[in-house]
This record gives sequence, structure tokens and C-alpha cells, in this order.
Amino acid sequence: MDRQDLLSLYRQMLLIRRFEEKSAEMYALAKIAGFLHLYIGEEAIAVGAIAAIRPDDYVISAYRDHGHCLARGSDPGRVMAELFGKATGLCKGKGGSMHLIDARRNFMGGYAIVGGHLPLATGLAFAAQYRKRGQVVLCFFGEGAVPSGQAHEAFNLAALWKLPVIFVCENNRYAMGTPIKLGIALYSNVAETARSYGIQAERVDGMDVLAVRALMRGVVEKVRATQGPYFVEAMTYRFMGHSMADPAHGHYRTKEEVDEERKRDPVLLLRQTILNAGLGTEADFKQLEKEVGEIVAAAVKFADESPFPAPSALYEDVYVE
Amino acid sequence: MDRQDLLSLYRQMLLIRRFEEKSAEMYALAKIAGFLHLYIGEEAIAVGAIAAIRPDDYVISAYRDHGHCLARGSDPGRVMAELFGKATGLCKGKGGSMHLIDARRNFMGGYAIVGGHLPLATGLAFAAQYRKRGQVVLCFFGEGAVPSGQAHEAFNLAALWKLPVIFVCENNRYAMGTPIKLGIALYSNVAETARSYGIQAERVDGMDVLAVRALMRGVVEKVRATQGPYFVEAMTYRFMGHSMADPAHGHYRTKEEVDEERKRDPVLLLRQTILNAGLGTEADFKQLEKEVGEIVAAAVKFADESPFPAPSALYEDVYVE
Amino acid sequence: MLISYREALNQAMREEMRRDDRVFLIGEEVGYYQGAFKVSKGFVEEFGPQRVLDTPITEAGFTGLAIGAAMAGLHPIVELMTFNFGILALDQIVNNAAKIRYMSGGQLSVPLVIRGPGSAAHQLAAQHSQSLEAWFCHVPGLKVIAPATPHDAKGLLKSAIRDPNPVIFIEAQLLYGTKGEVAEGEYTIPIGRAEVKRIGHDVTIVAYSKMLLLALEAADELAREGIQAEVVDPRTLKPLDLETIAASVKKTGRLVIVEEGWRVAGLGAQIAESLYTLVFDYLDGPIVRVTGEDVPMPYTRPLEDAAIPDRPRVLSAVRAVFKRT
Amino acid sequence: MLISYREALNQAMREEMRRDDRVFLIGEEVGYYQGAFKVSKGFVEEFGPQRVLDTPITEAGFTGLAIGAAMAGLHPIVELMTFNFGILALDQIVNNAAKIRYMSGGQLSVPLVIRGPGSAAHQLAAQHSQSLEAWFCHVPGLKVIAPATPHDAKGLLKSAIRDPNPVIFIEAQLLYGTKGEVAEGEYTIPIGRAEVKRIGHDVTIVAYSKMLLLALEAADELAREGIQAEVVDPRTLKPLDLETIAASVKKTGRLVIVEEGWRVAGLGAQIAESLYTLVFDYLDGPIVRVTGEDVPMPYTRPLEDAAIPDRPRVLSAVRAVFKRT
Ligand SMILES: Cc1ncc(C[n+]2csc(CCOP(=O)(O)OP(=O)(O)O)c2C)c(N)n1
Ligand SMILES: Cc1ncc(C[n+]2csc(CCOP(=O)(O)OP(=O)(O)O)c2C)c(N)n1
Ligand SMILES: [Mg+2]
Ligand SMILES: [Mg+2]
Repeated sequence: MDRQDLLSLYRQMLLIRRFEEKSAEMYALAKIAGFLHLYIGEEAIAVGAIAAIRPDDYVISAYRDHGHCLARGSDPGRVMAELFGKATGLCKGKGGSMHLIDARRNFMGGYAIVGGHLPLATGLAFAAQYRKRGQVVLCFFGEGAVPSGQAHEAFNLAALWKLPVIFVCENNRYAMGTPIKLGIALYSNVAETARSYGIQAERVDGMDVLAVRALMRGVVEKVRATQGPYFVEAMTYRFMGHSMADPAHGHYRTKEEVDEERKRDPVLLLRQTILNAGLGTEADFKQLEKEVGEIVAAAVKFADESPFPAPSALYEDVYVE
Repeated sequence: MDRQDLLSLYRQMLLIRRFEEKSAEMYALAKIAGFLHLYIGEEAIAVGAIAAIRPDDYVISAYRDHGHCLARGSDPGRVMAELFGKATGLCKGKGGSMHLIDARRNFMGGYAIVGGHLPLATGLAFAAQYRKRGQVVLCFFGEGAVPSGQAHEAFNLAALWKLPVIFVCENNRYAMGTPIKLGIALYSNVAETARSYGIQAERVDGMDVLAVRALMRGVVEKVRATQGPYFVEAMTYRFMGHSMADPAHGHYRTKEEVDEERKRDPVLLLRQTILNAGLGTEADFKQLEKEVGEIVAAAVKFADESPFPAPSALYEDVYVE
Repeated sequence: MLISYREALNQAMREEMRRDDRVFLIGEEVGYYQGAFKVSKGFVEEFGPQRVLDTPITEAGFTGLAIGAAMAGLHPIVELMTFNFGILALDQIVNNAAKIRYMSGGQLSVPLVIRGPGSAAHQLAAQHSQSLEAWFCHVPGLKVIAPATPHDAKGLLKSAIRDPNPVIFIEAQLLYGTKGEVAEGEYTIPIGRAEVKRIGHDVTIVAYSKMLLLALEAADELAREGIQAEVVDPRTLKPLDLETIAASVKKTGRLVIVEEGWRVAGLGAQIAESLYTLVFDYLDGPIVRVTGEDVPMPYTRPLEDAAIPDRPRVLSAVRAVFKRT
Repeated sequence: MLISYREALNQAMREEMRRDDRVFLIGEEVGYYQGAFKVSKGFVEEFGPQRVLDTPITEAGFTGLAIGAAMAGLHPIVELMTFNFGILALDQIVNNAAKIRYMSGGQLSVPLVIRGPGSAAHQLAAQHSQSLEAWFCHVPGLKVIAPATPHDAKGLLKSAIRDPNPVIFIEAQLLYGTKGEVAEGEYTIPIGRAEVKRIGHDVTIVAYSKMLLLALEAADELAREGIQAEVVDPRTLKPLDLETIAASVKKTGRLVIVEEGWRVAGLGAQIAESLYTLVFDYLDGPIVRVTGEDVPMPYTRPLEDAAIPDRPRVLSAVRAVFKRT
């Protein structure tokens, strides 16, 4: 274990955490609107998985996409500006929280139709294979997408054509208010779905960033080498409500359950690992907290001071001229 | 084994065979138009499976539906009249070959969107369960429908809600010109798809009507008792082209292959079984051939002499008034 | 009784489910969550999980299931969390629900309501903000309803549930909280009848769903300028009550149509075309349409506001109709 | 060079695939079967299975795959065996292909052609016979093309493949075998330009795809009665070349629109509405539409014939336009 490496992972997760906490505040202040789905509690998956790929690989996600976007290295200022709907946002304010896209980083977006981006992921993988550039695709989605027909059509195509795509199922056990049991017939073994296509599948503790990265490194290597898909089920938990419109708990889960799961907060788990290994001190964490706090504050300031798009922007970007 | 029983099964298969051979002739004479998909070679599945259910059970199928409709007992005259587009047809000539429907027999139709009728089948099963009438649903489809998203959404719902539906996959190894290998990632084990939903699955020789019926009797009993779905993969072969518009063989399969498979003609297999068991004679078969020939001739005559729908029929049946 | 649009829908479904046990509700989060927009509040408690079904995220699957159940004689109400997701069920809606009666030569029917919010709410962006009524209206075999008021919502939803045909019932997120007077006791409103929501003689404004409220506000403002607008709400979009609209236009000679959906091939084009044909000689100039702009919905508020019809645009459309004469 | 519509499409794709190796063809039976309607004859032999991909029956999946590949810079051509099955891919087409450029604020583009036959062939019945161009035209971000002749088919398909936007390219089963003169050598036809296919001064007939051939036949017959019809083929349905149509109507003062699709909310309603707005004062009476009947397509021939526009109906529409003046 390497100090710099661990602190760097910690810093990334912390950035996502603080960024999203700040987004929630900004939502309360009506600086951000629409649907805002927080990734709090699930940061280890994005950070661990994206740490295992190359800059020229592709990443694609659902609407709960802040974590993936930031882990991919997008500028927090431009991400916050997008949430604010500003012209300086990643997507000039046209995409918003659910559609963060950063093409320069091959972050191909957040998509809001459950299951709809899995076919897109196979297409990115197809392009990678077609051009023989050795790229892989990371495709993140919730377990709620598993029963959707589009997901299955994508699994079959990926398996049939041996496309280099890694399906990362973020299994937080709930799809909005629907517990997994009520959504997926074989809920106890989601990975079996992938195996029925002959896709290799693995399960990992999605709260443990080191476990995620270690597994993903192996998986990415195999996928890059064999040019075939893989399925990873990362077990996790969403600490907040489904979106800012929903309470953290409700009919579908108890406060006790949420409190219990919060004990395995991925940020705190890594912190403990670092402390236990004697590779960092409270002072280090304090320092990181300060740095991250400044980044987030600067992001808000940038977003706040940025202009809204001009009215003329309305008809721009509908077509490539 | 019972003589009457075997001869009755034989007669049903023979009726389908001769009916469809005659349809092909009528197609050549332009008495029938549109798409005409023949079931020749696959008769044992419809006859064997439908022999295992009650009159109040539901049957639903894809566009290759003549066999299921006739096995369900529909009047051959009205079926032929439907193919002719006549007012006396099952659907007054509005449905045609791909949409035979006989509601009085709970034959809920032929559907032409691959995969699209599997959700309907779960709905029929849902209604059966809702009303607690102990009915089951037989849903026939080709292996080409297995990768389709709609099929998977149906499998999941059926498994999740323990619906009394039996998915009968008629695996004839080709979807139009696409060999199963090019369509389904795990082509060698299609039933695995169902198992990944926790649906029990079984494979059967779809050329052997007795094997099909025996298996189906057990399956129907289980489904009726446990109110949960089942998947049956019936291995078969289509002796003709995909539809009358296609040749029996082409790029996708050789004449030799077709000739080889024709040796396991389900009608001839049953005939041999009967002969071997000493339960029927050439004279019996000749007699049945005659009877069936007369029925088919009468059906053609009925269809031919029936009127086309009146122009006023155009706007009838769009809405229930 | 002054109640919300949401409560009106809740009452309509509840009364019909009490009346007829063939009616059941199916969709994402309709049970324990009480509906994403709380329209089915209290349902699972009253009717139990066999009649109030929470589904996985499989719109094609559960819509198809409902169609199958309807073919077997039940009367399902499908709640789409929003009509955006209805696109995934379109094959079931168009190729099965709308056609099965015809293909069967009248043997089968599909008594079914598919309901949920259409159109934009606030800043939900491109994949969650669209008005697709023109698509549904294009399809023979479907009926399409888009009520604007709690009273209409309740009476029409009850009629829709009793109708033996597949009915697309389009609500709006931004309407759920709006309140209005609803008749006491049992009532239904016939499908296919427009209502004149405001009487006037200078210009006719046709508007439905959310846009009706906009049209009424605009009409009030116009009245202060001395223009008396007659506001007609078709309520049912298919079949469309052209007679009522035509009667109004014959009186006013001027027509403005307000719709939130995209302009090209929007429903307003059809309404306009029908009216030109019916009352060409009564029109003193072209019909004016106020529509959503032809862009995917932008997330940011200023652009979203610019993309959706608002009062100034309705006013200037009406004034334009006057200026030219 | 006199070639078939089918051959024209084949040439267009072949030339573009030779020119640009980012272009590939994907769909059901496009490879070894050479396309359900043999449009891709010889392709897998020339370009190999990596560029001519036979897919499973998963329209949403493979259309989405193509969109993803386009986002990554390839230029896919998706063949839908027929546009009936495109309904299953509508979420991908509408929510992804059409919107990704906008949602990304111009960062991404989706250079993609989705092509295949629309409209009815002979007696394929309700689930296999529909004309959905109005739906596609409704959606911002898409372009829609529906050529009627081999020459237009070739030139426009080449332009569509080179276009950096998602293009819906609607062919027709009953056109594949039709023949026509095609220019020699390399040529393209710009998207968005109508063509006057027959010059006349008495009445304008707008018609596209199969209906153009009908309109031209009708025009010949009308000429024998002394009526000179001008026949305008928009060729591109979105964006629509209103100028060319308007110029013709200014000359003739009369407009008949022929389309095969359902009447209610069909594309003809939009064309009519636009023209009323543009040339109201030039019209001496209402525009007349000849459309498919508002019923699911019946299988039986007499009813199918009754459901689709034919020459007598076009003729009587034109005559009606004259009678009233
Ligand atoms: C096709 C579709 N249907 C419904 C919705 C509404 N919806 C948004 S998120 C969501 C739950 C998704 O749960 P899951 O996939 O587990 O992701 P999570 O939110 O847990 O990260 C639903 C039903 C949608 N966006 N798309
Ligand atoms: C959604 C859809 N896509 C494509 C087609 C065209 N099509 C008709 S039959 C068929 C092959 C189906 O094969 P399979 O399911 O194995 O049935 P079989 O014909 O072998 O009985 C195809 C591709 C269709 N009808 N529906
Ligand atoms: Mg989840
Ligand atoms: Mg097959």
C-alpha cells in the first residue's frame, strides 16, 4: 500500500462527497433545480473503477452521474456550473445533473431513461473494437435497470460480438422506492443474468474502494486482452433519498436500516484503512478536507458568477450545421 | 398406448400438414397473399402441447400460427377463409395468416412483432391468477424472440409474480436467415435464459408428439398447481422457407441439411410409432388421409365461395362502440 | 368541493375500483410509494397488492401484461411514471392495444387506461420533458384525453376507465397541485366533448391540459384591453370535438391554438387543418399557433422558459391576429 | 443509367462505404441474406462481416449500439427490416440519437442513418403496414427523408450518410422494384430541397414516396381533362422545403396533399397548416388532403385497397378543388 495512492483515492472520494453535499445545499437555495440524484454512499465504485482504466477508455453512466464525472477528472467548476444551468457548464447548461457529458475525457454522459444507455455502451465498445484501439468501456447503472429489455438486448449483443464493455451494476438494493426483491425475480444473484449470456461476472464490496479497484484492474486487463464483456455487481447503498425530491427513508426502508448502512460509509472505511496502516494522520485528512473544501467553494463561486446562456443558445446544438 | 388416442394425434398433425400444403398452393394461385409462414415440420409441438391443456386455458402464438389455431380446434373452413381474406374468416378477413384469433376457443392470436406477444401472455396469465380460475397460458414463440427485450421483461414479470404461463420456445435453429449461433450468445442452452429468472426449464424433442405431450402434461400440472411459470424448449426444424417469399434453403442452410432433417418428419415419426406398436395399419392411414383431404377440400371450397367483406366493414371494429 | 387535480384522479380511480373489481392499477411505485406523484395515495391499503401492483422498470413488459389482462376481460389502469417512459411501451400500445380489436374482427377488446403525466415540469431536461399527444392521436384504435381541471380530470378518468377501448390519459406534473371545484357525488364526463371554458366573441383560443390555464390567464388580460376571447378546451384530443370549436370560430372569425408540444407535426397542425376545412370562409386570416419550440428541452431555466409557451407569447399571438384585420 | 430503386440504394451505400471506412451497415439479415429486400446484395462479400453486421431481433439494442458507435465517431447505417419494427427502437432514436447533441451542448454528435421500408406493401396487415413519418418529423434533432425515385434515393442516401446528424430514411417495399434514370457517376442531392416533378399551373399536388407515383399518374389523367397539375415532391420531409411548395401554390392557387399515412395528425396536416400560413391569400379555398383511412390496416385486399389512397381518390380530390371555384 502506498501513501500517495491511498490519499489520492481518499481525496477523490472526499471531493465527490463534499461536492454533492454542497449541491444539496444549492438545491435547497434553488440554485439547482430539476432532479438531483446524489451518489453519496456509493463513491467507492466510481472512484475505484475509474482508477482502473486509461484516459482513452470510455465511461458512461445513468442519471446519478456526478461521481463518475468527477472521478473521471472533470473540472468541478464546470460540473457545478452545469448544475446551475450556466453557459460555462460542461454542456452549456443544457444537460443538467442527469446529463453531464465531458467528451474531452471520453465521459460520454449521464442518461435518464433507465436501461437506455446500455445499448449506447455496446456501441462505444463496438467502435473501440472496430478501430482496434484497445479501449474498453465502463458502463455504470443501477440494479433497477437489470430487468429492462434494453439492458438484455445490450448484454446479448455484447456477448455475441465479444465487445470490450464492462457492465458495472451499482446494486444499492433499491430502485426509487422499490426494494430489489420486488423488481428482480432472481434478486439474490443479479450476476446470474449476465452468466446466462455467457458473460463472466463477479461481485464486489462496493463500499471498499480498494477492493473495487483491485477487482476492476483484473477485469479491465481481461477485457482488454480478450475483447469480451464482463459484468461486475458492486454491492452498495444509497445514503440519501432517491433524488432531492425524496426522503432518505420512507415506506420502503427504515431509518434504522439507513443508520446501520451508514456505518460502512466508504469514505470513512478508507480513512480507517489509511489510519490503521499508519499511512496518514488526522493532519493529512484535515489538509485534504481543506483543499477539497476550497475546490468546492471555488466551484460554487465559478458557477454562481457565470452567466446563463444567451437566448440565442436555444436553437444552437440541435443540429450539426 | 391407446389406438384411438394415437390416431387422433396423427389426424391432427396430418390435418395441419395437408391444410398448409393446400395453403401453399392457394398462395401460388394468389388466393392467399401477404406473408404466409408455414409450420410444416413443427406440427408435433402445437399438437402435443395443446393436447395437454383444458379448453378454458389460453393459447397465444407468433405469426407462424396455423398449427396452433387448428390444434386448438378452430374450424378449418373459417381458418382458410381468413387466409383468403373473406368475411367468413375467423377475423372477418381483417387479420390474415399472421393474426388468426379464435376468441371462443381462447386462442388469443397470432402476433407479428417478434417478442411482442410474450408480455400479452403474462397478462392472460395474470388475469387467470387474478380470477383464480386455475387456467394456464401456453405461449408459443420462435427462438429468434429470445434475445428481444420484450421477452425478457415478460420472463421477469412471470417469475416475479409466479404467473401460470408456459413459454414454449419452438427452437427451429433459424430466425429467417439467421442461424441461432448468430443471434443468441448462449445458443447451445437457450433454457438457461429462463433459469436466470428462476424459471424452471426443460428441453424436449419437438419432433416427437408423444414426448411433447408427456412433458407438457407434467409441466401443465405443475404450473396449474404452483401458479408459477415454466419454460419449454422444443427442438424442431422448419422444413419450408421462412415464409412463402423465401426458398426452403439458401445461404443460411444447405439442401442436404434440410433433407437430413426431413428424415425426422414428425408426422412420419408418429406413423412409424403406430405401425411399430401394431396399433394402426396402412388402411387406417389411408382412411385418415381421405378424411383430412375432404376437410381441407371443403375448407377451400368454403373459403372460395365466401364473400369478401363489404366496403362498410372498413370502419367497423376499430373501436367498441 | 375544492380539491386538487391529484385528489380528483385519486377519487376517480378509487370510486371505479370500488365499483368494479375487474379494475386494477399497475405501474412503477404505485403501491407502497403511493405513486411517484402520490396519485394513488391509500390504494394499496384499501385494495391490496393484488389490485395495486408495483412493477419493475419494464414499461413494455407491464404495459403488455395489462393489455393481455384486458384481452382476458379485466380493466387495467396502467400508470406510466411519466409519458416519457411510455415510448418504451409504444410497440405494445400501437401494435397491440390499438389494433387487437380490429385484427380480431371484433372478437377481442382491450379495455384499458394508460395514464400519467406528459409535458414538461421544471428543468427535467430533454429526456424527461416532452409532449407526445400528437403521436397517440395519430393512431386509430386509441382514444386520447388530456384534462386541465380537477373536475374534468375526475369525470373523464371515470369515463376512460369504463370505456371498452384503450384510452391514453395524459396528465401533467405541474397540474397535480392545482385546485378546482369538483361536483359532489358520482359523475362522469363524456369522452369526445369539448367545453367552452370562457365565453367571448372576438377570438377563439383552443388550448388543453396545462396550456388551458395559460389561455385563461391570457384571456383575462386581453379582456382588460377590450378583447373578449372565447377559450375552448377540447379535453378529449381523440376523437376531437370539432363541432364545438368550429361553432366558436364561426362566431369569432379568429383562431389561436396553444399547445406545449413541438411545432412540426404537432396536434395543433391537425386542429388548424381541420378548422380551415370546416370554416374556411369564416376565417379572416390564418390561424395562429403558439407551440413549444422545436428543440430538445434544455435544462437551464432561461432556455426552458424560452422553449415553452408563456403568457406574453399567447398575448402577442392574439394581438397579431387582430393587427392584420 | 436505368436502374431500380433497390439498386440505387445499393450503389449509394456501396460508394459511401468505399469512400469512408467509418461507414458500416447493421441490421437484421443485412449480411448473408443480403437484406430482407436484397438491398445490400454483395455487401458482406465486399466489405466483410465486421462492416456488414447481421443482428439478432433486438431493434432497441442494435439501434442503440449504432448510436453509441456514432457518438464515438463511426458513421453507421442501420437497416430496419421495416419501420414497423423501428417502434421498438424509438426510445433510442428519440431520447438518444435526436437529443445527445443538444444535451451535450454540442460536444457530441450522432452521424447516423436509419433506413428501411415504411408504409404498406400488399396485405401484410395491421402490424406490418403503417406510415410513421409524422412521428419522426415531430422530433427536433432528426432529419427525415422519403425519396420516391431511384435518382433521388441514390443522391439523398449519399447525402444522408455524409450528414453529421441522425437521419431517418424511409423507403417503401413497393418502390424497391421500380426503375428510373439515375445520373452517371458520383452525385449527391442536398437534403431539404423539394423538386417539382411535373410542371403545371392549375393545381399543386404535393406527394412523396410511393404517393408521388400515384400523383404523377393522376396528373397525366388530369391533363387529358385539360387540368395541368404541378406535382411537387418534398423528398426531404424534415426540414421541409416550404418555399418550393409555396411558390407553386402561389402560381396555382389550389393545393392537394397526398399521403399514405393515417389522416389524424398526419404529416399532411402540418404541410397544409404551413401553407395556409404562408400563402393564405393565394388560396381560393381549403387545401384538400388525400390520406390513408384512419383504421389499422386490414389484411383482406378489398379493404386494404379501400384504406390506401388510389388514383380515383386523388382525381376526385383534384376535381373537388376545381368544382368549388
Ligand atoms: C424507463 C424509465 N422508467 C422509469 C424511470 C423513473 N426512474 C428514474 S430512476 C428510477 C429507479 C432506478 O433505480 P436503479 O436503476 O436501481 O438506480 P439507482 O437510482 O438506485 O441508482 C426510476 C424508476 C426512468 N427514468 N426510466
Ligand atoms: C420486432 C421484429 N423484428 C423483425 C421482424 C421480422 N421477422 C419476422 S419473423 C423473423 C424471424 C423470427 O424467427 P423465430 O423467432 O426463430 O421464429 P421462426 O420464424 O423460426 O418460427 C423476423 C426477423 C419482426 N417481425 N419483428
Ligand atoms: Mg438502485
Ligand atoms: Mg426460429
